[in-house]
Amino acid sequence: MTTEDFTRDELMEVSAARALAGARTCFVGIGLPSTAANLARATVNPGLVLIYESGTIGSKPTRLPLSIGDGELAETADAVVPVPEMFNYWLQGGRIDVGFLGAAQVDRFANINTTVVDRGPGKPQGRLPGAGGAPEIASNCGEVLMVLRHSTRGFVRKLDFVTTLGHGSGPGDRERLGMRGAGPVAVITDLGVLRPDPATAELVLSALHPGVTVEQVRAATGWDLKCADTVGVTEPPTAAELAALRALKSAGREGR
Amino acid sequence: MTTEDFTRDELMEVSAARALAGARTCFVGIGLPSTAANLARATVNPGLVLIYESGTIGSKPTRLPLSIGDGELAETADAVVPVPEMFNYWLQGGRIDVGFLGAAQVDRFANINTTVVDRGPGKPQGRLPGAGGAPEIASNCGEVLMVLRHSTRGFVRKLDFVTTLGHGSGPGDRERLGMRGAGPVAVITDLGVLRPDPATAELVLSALHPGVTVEQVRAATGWDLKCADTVGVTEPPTAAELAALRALKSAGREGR
Amino acid sequence: MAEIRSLHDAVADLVHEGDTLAMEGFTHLIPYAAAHEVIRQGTTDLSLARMTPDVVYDQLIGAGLVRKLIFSWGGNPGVGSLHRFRDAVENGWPRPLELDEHSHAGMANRYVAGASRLPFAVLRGYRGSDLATRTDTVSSVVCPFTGEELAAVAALNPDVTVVHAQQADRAGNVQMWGLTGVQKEAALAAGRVLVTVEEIVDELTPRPGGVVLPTWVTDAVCVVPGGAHPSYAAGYTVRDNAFYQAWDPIARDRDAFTRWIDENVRTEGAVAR
Amino acid sequence: MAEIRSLHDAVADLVHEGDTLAMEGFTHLIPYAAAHEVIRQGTTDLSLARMTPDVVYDQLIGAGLVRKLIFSWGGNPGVGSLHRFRDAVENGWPRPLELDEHSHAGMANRYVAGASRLPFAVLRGYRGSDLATRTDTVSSVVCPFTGEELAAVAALNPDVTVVHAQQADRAGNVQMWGLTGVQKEAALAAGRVLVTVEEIVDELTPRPGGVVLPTWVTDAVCVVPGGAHPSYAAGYTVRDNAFYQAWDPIARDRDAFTRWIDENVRTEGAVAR
Repeated sequence: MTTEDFTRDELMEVSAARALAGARTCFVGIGLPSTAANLARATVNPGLVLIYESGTIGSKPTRLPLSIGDGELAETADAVVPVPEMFNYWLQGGRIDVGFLGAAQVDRFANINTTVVDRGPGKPQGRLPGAGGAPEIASNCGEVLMVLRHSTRGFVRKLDFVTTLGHGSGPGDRERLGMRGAGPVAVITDLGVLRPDPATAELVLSALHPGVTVEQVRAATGWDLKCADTVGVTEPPTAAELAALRALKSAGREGR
Repeated sequence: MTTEDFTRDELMEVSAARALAGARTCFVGIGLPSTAANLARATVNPGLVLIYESGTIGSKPTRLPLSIGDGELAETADAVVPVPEMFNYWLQGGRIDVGFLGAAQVDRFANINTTVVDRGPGKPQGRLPGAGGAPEIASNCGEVLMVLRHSTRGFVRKLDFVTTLGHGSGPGDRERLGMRGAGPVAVITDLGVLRPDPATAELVLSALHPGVTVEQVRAATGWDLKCADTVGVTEPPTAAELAALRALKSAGREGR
Repeated sequence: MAEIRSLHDAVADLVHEGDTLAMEGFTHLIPYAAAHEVIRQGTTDLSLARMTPDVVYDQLIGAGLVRKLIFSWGGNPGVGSLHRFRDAVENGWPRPLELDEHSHAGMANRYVAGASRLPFAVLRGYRGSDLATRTDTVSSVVCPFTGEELAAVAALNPDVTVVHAQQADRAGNVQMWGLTGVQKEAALAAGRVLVTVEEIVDELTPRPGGVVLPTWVTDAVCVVPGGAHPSYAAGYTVRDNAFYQAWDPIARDRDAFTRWIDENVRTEGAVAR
Repeated sequence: MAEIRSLHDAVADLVHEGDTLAMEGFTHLIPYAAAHEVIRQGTTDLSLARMTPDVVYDQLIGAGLVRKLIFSWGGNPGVGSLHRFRDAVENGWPRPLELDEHSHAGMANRYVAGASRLPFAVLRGYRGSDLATRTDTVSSVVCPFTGEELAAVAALNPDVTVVHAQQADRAGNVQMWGLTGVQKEAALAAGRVLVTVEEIVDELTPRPGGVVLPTWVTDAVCVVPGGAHPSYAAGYTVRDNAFYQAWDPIARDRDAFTRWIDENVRTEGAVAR
């Protein structure tokens, strides 16, 4: 295997894992965030404490959990707590450094919709799963990371519903609403990484994955995406990162 | 041992235990209430579920606990829960039939003072232990039993401090304050049993212990104690009751 | 005081038409067998409460028994959509579905208030979210000490709560362990409680993470080994992830769904495995 | 992240003059050794919080280190009064003692609010009691759904919380079991957390009723075998009921008390057993 053999999804997953370097605790959403957080434990951050909303603190699964309540999450945890305690003492208690979320729709201020999407005139709104833990994860963690695939369906000019507040309508909104933490600090996609502009809180292109152009990212974004002063290029995944990611995934498939 | 050989205290303790016949669950204060509740389990109510504020549900101690947090209370319990859960889900949740309380001072409406007592002009108020669980026990259990020795120091015309509301200033006060349950239904002493008059909620003499006169009780009461329409006489302790009580107590002493 | 009885009789006695019914279990210990018994008995017009509706409520919704859903995340965990839930919300099939939609933190605290017999709970939640505009069970309170405004959620007190646990003793005391989610709160918040268990044991041994429901807080205990399938009971069964994945194409199609329910749930003696 | 360090150094670094200090443990696991270290270091002007002050706070109060007591039941459990507490309240000896006095339910909920980082908690409490008239940490709120008025208690967030536990691992993760009272809440509500433990083990084995404090929520772990005496640590020591009874005559007399503290606590190398 050479480091050239990787997919855009793998680039996204590896980039997402790298974003967890240095974090102590991570509240992990299921799906891509869980892949990233588990990969971080296998690579850049072996001591990362994974916290799942099912009540597990310090889970150390050896394969990717399919659901947020897989038995292995509990069996390998430092502690298992009731769900109300998780949300009240641990999340609301301000104990968690990073909240890692997925999303169906994101707008330029990193607000999130996971509730309903408009599907055009005469059609009923499309129903999404709903909020889950996201609104309070976004308002109580030290910072928020997001990971989702890049498309104009996902990166929209205007959300059909605000499930979870990111930066609201710009600087000062979080403070005004009494939300703690820095809010979304990076949105990692299969094309690159968006970060909020420090002055405007608007998501701007901060890094491109190798081989991706600015035009590709702009074409996949529903608003007029701006670039940061300098747009970096993601380091390609290392052989070790790819091996760890693929091992996690194949162990996950075997476990099902 | 004949049934004649018993003390006034033993009469009080046996009477208090009998008052628990038919109850399913009892929130047990330490001291005399704990003696009574444990004796009830050994005699009239073997299935009685003892609940201590330290967090134990269904304790089955073989000796009288000295404190509310003795190890045996936890070791023999059906469940041990955190203290906040005990007060919120179990007590406030309305799960408990009988609250069994002691008291330093009681007034004619079975209000309780365990906070401070006046000791006369020029002297500082005497400090008592304080409320403990009593205010919420009295407002959340199905009914309240009280046990204390009879004296004008304990049964007073006016409380120096209302720690725990019984019947307030008479009928309707509990309802007005949104308190649940029937409140105090009996005060068991070493002289007899007082119960609230159904019409006035004022404690009246409902039963005398064998050999005690109405005048003795009135002399030991700080208000003009009235008698119920019929004043019964407590059945003397049976040999089995006395044996059970004494076994509990001597086991308690040995355990110290 | 819990009676140990058949699932049929317990469901018939305790789950009534029009009830608000909570069947809790956070991925783990989901009471599927009891839900299937509800489908067989056709107990309808239910308001279902559950943080994560999961496939279990997809089945009840598709079976046409549900008037309203009180929830916070309605997906097939790790797989995708709940198609029967979506079809009911989007197209009203087989009947319209009213929603009372929350965040997880809000739902958990609604149960906490219910178990505490308080009318509401307080949290830092719903800030900046449109969720609060769509329900009458979210409001706000002002802290009397600091003046800070906080979210208030209305207590959730189901008419009946159903949970699955690993063990009960002969007196009807129940113990569950592993991920125990909001089951204690959902049970203590309810008017009636039905528990299905993997087995009856002579004595409940205290377990790490064990949650005990004393017999005097529940109404019926039913012995239903495997009663959480395709969810699981730690120490007894493992989660049938393949079933969750196989559910996706079944639930996508109304006919396939109905056929599955007829063959696996409604048919006398059918056991959905 | 907890460092494993000496009790002397941990107390010196984490407990400061003028702090609000909570030393919790409901009869069980009371951190006496840490309290004695506070006495030796003479850290003064403390506001002490504890549901049940117990003999441990009688000692700190009598030693003259306490400005204020936040509590709900101040007795010598099963024995009688706390004479040093009474003497301070009644006679101002060795210094006046300010009181913030609650019911158990109120205190427990103040810690819950503190651990939840909410400014207040709601309960059905204090109704008809004079307690609420004597403190500014009890108020009321109106339910926005039902209009019912309920008690509100202010969050309690100690500057520092000290607890005793049975075990820690080498990374500083802590486990306690048995009666665990409000220790989790008191620890999570605090700005700093010090834990004394009976022993360090290679690995924490999950226990029935076990409460785990991960290393990243505490600041220091100190190995102090028997550090709860005369309270106890289930599985390690038993409650020294005789000590609690023997305390009564010692504490009744100012000189006897001072002598006892000097000989058993203040003297270099003294171990109060």
